[in-house]
Amino acid sequence: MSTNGLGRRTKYPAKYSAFSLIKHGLTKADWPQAWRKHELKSSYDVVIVGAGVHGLATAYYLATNHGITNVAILDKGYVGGGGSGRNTAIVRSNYLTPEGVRFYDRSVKLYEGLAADLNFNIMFGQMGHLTLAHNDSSLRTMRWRAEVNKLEGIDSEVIGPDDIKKLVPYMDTSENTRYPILGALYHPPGGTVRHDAVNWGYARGADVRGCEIHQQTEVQSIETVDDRVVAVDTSRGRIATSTVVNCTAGWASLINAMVGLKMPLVTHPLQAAVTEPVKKFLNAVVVSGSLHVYVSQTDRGELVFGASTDPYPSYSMRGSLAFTEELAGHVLELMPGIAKMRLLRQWAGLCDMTPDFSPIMGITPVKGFLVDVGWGTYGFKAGPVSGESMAQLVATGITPENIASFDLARFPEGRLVGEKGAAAVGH
Amino acid sequence: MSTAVTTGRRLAPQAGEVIDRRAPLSFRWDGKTYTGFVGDTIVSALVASGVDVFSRSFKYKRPRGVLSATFHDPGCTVQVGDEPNVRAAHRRLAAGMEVSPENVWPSLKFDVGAANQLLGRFLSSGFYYKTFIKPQRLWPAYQQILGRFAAGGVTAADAEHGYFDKRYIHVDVCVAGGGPAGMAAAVAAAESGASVLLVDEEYELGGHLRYGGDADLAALAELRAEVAVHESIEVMTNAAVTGRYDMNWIAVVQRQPGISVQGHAIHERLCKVRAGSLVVAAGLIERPYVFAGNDLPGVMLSTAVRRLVNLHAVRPGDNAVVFTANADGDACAQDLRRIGVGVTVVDARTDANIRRAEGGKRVKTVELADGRRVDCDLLVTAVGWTAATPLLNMAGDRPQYDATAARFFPTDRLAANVVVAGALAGDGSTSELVAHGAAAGATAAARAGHGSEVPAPALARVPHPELYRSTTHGIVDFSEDVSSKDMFSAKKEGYDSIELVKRYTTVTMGPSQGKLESANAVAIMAEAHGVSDFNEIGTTVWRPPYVPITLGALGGRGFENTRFSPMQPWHEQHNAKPLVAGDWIRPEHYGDPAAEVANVRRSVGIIDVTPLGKLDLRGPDVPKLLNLLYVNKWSRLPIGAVRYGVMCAEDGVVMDDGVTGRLGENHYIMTTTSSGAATVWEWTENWLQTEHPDWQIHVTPVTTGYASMNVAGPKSRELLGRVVSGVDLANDAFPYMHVRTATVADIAGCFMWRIGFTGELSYEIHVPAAYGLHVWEALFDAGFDLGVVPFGVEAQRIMRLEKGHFIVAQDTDGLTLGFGADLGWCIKLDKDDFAGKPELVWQSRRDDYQRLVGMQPVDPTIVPAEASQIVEGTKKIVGRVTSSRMSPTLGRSICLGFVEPRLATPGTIVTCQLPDRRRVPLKVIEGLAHFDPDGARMRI
Amino acid sequence: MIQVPCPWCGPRNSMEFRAVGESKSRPDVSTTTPEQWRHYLYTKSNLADWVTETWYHRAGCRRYFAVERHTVTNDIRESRLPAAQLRRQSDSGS
Amino acid sequence: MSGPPIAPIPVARSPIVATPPVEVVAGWEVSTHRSTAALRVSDLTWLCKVAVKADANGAFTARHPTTFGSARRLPGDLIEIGSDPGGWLTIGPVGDAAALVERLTDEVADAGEMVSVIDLTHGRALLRLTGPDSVGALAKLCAIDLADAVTPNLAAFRSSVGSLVTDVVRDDLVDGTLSYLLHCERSSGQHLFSCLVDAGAEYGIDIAGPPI
Repeated sequence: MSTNGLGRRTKYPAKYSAFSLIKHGLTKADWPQAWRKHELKSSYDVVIVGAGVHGLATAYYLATNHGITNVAILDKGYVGGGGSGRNTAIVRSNYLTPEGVRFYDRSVKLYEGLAADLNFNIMFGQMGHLTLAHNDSSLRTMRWRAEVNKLEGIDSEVIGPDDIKKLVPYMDTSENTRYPILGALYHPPGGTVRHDAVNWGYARGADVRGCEIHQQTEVQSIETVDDRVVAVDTSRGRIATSTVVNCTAGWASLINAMVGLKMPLVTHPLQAAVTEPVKKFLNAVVVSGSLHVYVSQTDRGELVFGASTDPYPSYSMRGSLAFTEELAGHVLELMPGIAKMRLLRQWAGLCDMTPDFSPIMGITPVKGFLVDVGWGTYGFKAGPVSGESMAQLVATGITPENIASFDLARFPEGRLVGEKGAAAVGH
Repeated sequence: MSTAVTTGRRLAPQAGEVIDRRAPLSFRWDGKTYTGFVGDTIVSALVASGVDVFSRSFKYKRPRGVLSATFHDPGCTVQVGDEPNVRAAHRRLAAGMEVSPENVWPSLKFDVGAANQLLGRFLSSGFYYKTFIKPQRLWPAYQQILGRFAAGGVTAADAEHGYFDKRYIHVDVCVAGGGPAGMAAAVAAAESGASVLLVDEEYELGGHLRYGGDADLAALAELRAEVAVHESIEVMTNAAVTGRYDMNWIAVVQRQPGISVQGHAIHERLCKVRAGSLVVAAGLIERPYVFAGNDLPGVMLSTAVRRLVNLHAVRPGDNAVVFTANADGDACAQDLRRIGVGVTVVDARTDANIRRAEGGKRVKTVELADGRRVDCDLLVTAVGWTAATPLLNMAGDRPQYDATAARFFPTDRLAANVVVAGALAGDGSTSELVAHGAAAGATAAARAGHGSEVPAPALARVPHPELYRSTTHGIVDFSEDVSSKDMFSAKKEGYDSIELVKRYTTVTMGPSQGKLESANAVAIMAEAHGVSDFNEIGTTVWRPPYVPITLGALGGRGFENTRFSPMQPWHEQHNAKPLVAGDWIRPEHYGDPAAEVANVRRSVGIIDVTPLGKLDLRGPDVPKLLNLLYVNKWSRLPIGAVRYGVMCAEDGVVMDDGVTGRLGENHYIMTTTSSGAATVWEWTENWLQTEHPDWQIHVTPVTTGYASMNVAGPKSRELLGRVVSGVDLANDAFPYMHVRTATVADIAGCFMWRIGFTGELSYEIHVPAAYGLHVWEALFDAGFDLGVVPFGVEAQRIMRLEKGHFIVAQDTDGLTLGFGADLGWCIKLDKDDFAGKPELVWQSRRDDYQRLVGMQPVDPTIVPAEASQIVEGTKKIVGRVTSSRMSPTLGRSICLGFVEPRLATPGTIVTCQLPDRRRVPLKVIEGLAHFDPDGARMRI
Repeated sequence: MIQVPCPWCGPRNSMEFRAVGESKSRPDVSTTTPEQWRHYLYTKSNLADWVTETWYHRAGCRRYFAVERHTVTNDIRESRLPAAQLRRQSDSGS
Repeated sequence: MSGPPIAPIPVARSPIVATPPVEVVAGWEVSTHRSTAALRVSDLTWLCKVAVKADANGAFTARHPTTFGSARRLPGDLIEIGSDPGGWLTIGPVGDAAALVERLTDEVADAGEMVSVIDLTHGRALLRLTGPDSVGALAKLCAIDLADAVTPNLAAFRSSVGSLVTDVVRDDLVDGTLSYLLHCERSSGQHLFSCLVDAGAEYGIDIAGPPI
């Protein structure tokens, strides 16, 4: 199935290119709106809750791959204002289970072609991704991932301290540290994207194809008849629809509750932070599971940090001091030379964690109520493939093979997905 | 104040100046040597020496000079030695400072980047989203180039870490801001009997009074004296409250506190404050005006000029245009006249206005709204204030805009333990601000339990012209090079909410984090939307930290727990290779693990197993507990016997294993894996406290109360016979899987059990820890002639693998249920209840789970890497190797691993893919043990 | 850092504790069905509201106790002994 | 070496490397270094430590009114600490553990109450931090408010010190000098000791052997 067959045929009112930049520069003409505002219609074929990367991508692929455009994407805030605009935008596919690897690899492939697909530069920099191992058991897990990755054709290998030092000269790879670096899982295709660009590009692509993005539109309740979705009540009025897709990440449980569903989801804040910019010195994404930290450097020169989720569930996004303390302490264990760099800003997003560190995707006991939730700390990198797969499910009514193992029924049936081993921080 | 005679740009001595003219300092800037005085900031010293330009702007590389002369001054960020991004308008001069400009590649004067100014119209905000799209393969190259434009200074991989520190502080009242209101609040709180922490960003208390006139200086002296007399006030200057977190958990960063620890000056210190109340007296930040050329060097805020003139005795220019809308602007004009600067006043209150400023490396001409052009080298703007509300924001408030006073004010949404004082609340004379501060201080103290609340006298909201943008477009965010035009076009493109425009243009996202530009950003958005009420636009959420804080200060001294056994000194003397195992440091081996194995199999060896978890269990109900925690049965464990047990979690997944022995009628000792010690203890307490509080059981962790050593090998009995008294070691008297209390090497109160993790006759001795080293050495002395040698964790791993003993979390994973780990023999489903029973019952009825099996490579020389996959066809995974070693005993490679049930039959040949992609056959063996499967050697 | 009011030690920084999770009662293992049991293992209410949780004072008294916390504000309005202990006390009391 | 082995004389050792000069006193290897510094840390691991667990409202509690979170000085140079709900730790002179265990066990033997008495002498590392600047040093490691109003003399608490779970008892010297007893799991003793020395450096901390 082509991800952009219909997409290519769609004309943007103003195609983005160096040429158009210069033209607009000279003529001082205004750029058209990236996406438009609409009155809320009384009914839509599909209502997607959450205008983050998952919701927007689902709409985009509904339009491009299936020609379904009578779609409303509702968000109580603004486009990409939730986890999609708060994550550290790391993209990789070196997971532990074959199903996980195949799924995320499809996402990486989509990301590689996304700038062209969307005519929007998402700045996918594949600088390489390193997951450090500080003890033999995590080194064993890295080896495990590497071997599964290879079988799935993913570029992934365990490397030693010397090679790590070559890739990241700032890394303290000496033996006499409290957390000696024994090796790392090296994943060359891994890297980062500009998260806002992905959100906006999908929004623009969905909008131009007729899907309607409704910001500042909060879902207040969902009407069902005989366990079948019939309508969505919003802060801007009622929408009749037979299909609702829940793409609200940290808030997913609250939307689920509107149709009386409880799932194995716990919402934990996930914090991130950036430093002031300094000249480029870090040309890889570095992750340490044992030290609960991941770091990369943006083109602007800022270091972007993430860590593990907060230790107790919460819907608070206020951020904590303890997070920055642990983060800094652990980053300096890895790169002692940057102690005088300054932390500029911290923030938090909400993650809906599942017991097996895998998403919950697909149908539910309520007909017409589909979920794309349980995205924990790894949702952004899966945005494109999730959108593609959910769109296929909505359009065909058949659960695509690549998300079959992420079904809700796996919990009562005791078929948990084995990503546990690779999870912890791994992002 | 006397009229000053000026010498160059340095003014004659004057009241209120903070420089010490008797203490000149020499330093280097951009490769040349300059001098200044103690008390100078880097910038004031350079301005006094005639320097105008301190950096180039981020995107268009325009020259930047002094704007606010504060910590937040966006154009004055420099490199000092190995420290990047130093705020040169704040950092005080030190002798020999090596200061260099940032963002000026290749140099401050000549700058190719300046070509960007011509391209400016093409580099509109977000231009990078619209280009470099095709061909995709060129993006990495484009990205390289973009990367060159990264702002900021440089770091070095080997940069000296510097000394950083942390401390906890508990106070009744923390006051953020040491201006008149803040000082008054601190004094009032102290007089109510509260303990107080008074924090100010500047090097001295006083806020705007410091660079005011004679009356201000007099008032300041008084306030400082009052603060000084109160011992219960701790004053922190050159410090900032960087964050207010839940429940008044407050972060304060102290910069260069002037404390030296063993010769290391503390660079920064993070103070973690738990305060009863927080008084926010952060005051006002002067706002730049948006117009063409507003970022030219020589365009300054009135407060910047007053700081330079009155604090540092520096003459900022010779001919000034002062665009003023308030008293502070007027006072600035006064100051300039006093030092002999020619001043043209443009008074906004008479609807006069400025249109644009022109010039190259410095402002030359100002074009007024009425078309007049005035030449000058200094353009001063005094157009109003941004309320410093970040801390209020962090305390839950969303300040509201008041068009009359032309600034934002706090609302009543504020948390009760946060009180606003001074100019944030309104306008007033010094005495009015002091009165307001005092009331706030008393109220804060009352809410922290001292004295009673005092209603704050209302402060006026003095009408102020709403001045944000002139008729021309100019820079809104100086550190990000974002213009008002950029924001207009962003809005037109649909990035129309303040959050979206912030993300799209990056306005307010730079190093000054909106301190100077946020109000203007909101105003520009309101203008773009054509709304008059800024509150419809809202503001972006201020996030911590209020000012940037070093990673070093956040990281602190890095106290990481490390645990050692009593025998550690001996291990070090004997060249043990340290193995980091969680918190523990253990001997991995003493040089040759294979030889250590051979020696144990041949004669006798000793391993330090102190990290093994040990729980002392007492009480009549202990058997109930054991039956609940373990999958096997414990009801009839005789005194003197030990038994191996496995624990599963409630989901049936293997959690931990170990042996438990019964020492007396109601006395048991449970051992756990070393990594599982804490988990099992908490797990046990959980059951007892939340499910069975009625059970009579006392649990005491005694893990390191005992030094534990395993004496293993055919000669272990003979060795122990020489040092153990009070126990008959004969096989029938002290059989396998039994426990005895004994005196070992004259140490009473030891207990020893006979178990066989290594597969040999072996005794695990647990010795009162303080005597661990003594007993350990005694054993080696006593066994010298028997050839006793120590063995490490690696040798133990090899021997347990030879015996097929699995290791939890290595040979099992997060989804391995009991039966999958070949534990059918000990899982007793006929017990009424035990942790994880339901899942195990259901698993026992299935046959679809992978099995743990012993495997041997057909080629005995190949040792598959652990985690190598068992495969079928091109990529089907049907199992994996979990443990793998070369067996010195068998002279061949041996493995444990998981395979699909259909492959678990002994004799099956499976295919293993090695890391180098070679595929080799492995043979599934009978059972898990490769060596002495029926365990004869352990029972001799 | 929020402070958790330990019934034994008084208010302490949350770092000293382990948040065990939503308080749940364990099904009778002799009669439970896979659905019931796995509901007990995995399913959460995950409310944005006041919730009753179990916390463990790992770095203090080593006691498990119940906490009523609001998951949006993180305010805590009550902490008390675990239900089982309270039952036992009231039993012995009566 | 061959023939009959010569068993060395038993020596008890603390987990903390003793600062020279070192002597064996009462069977323990201890530092005899003396210090007059204003801030001092001493290794008192050799003192005996006996833990008791009993019903919070039983006979033992009645005889030992030391409440959780506080400590009492008792005759015979004993400090009884209310270390846990229903738990006590008594610190006494070096070598007295066996006698103390026996005494505490016998006390309520006939009360029919379940009481566990365990000698933890070997399970805990014990330090004493003494001097007016103890608060300043501890405040770098521990988040508990050390003000007199909150933690007066003979207050006891367990919290995190240098990211290690540690029992702290404020036990001022007879002359009123501020002083704290700190004890933790023996295996982390060296870590706790290093933390205190690092935190005390700003105040010129010195190491002193135990009073002999």
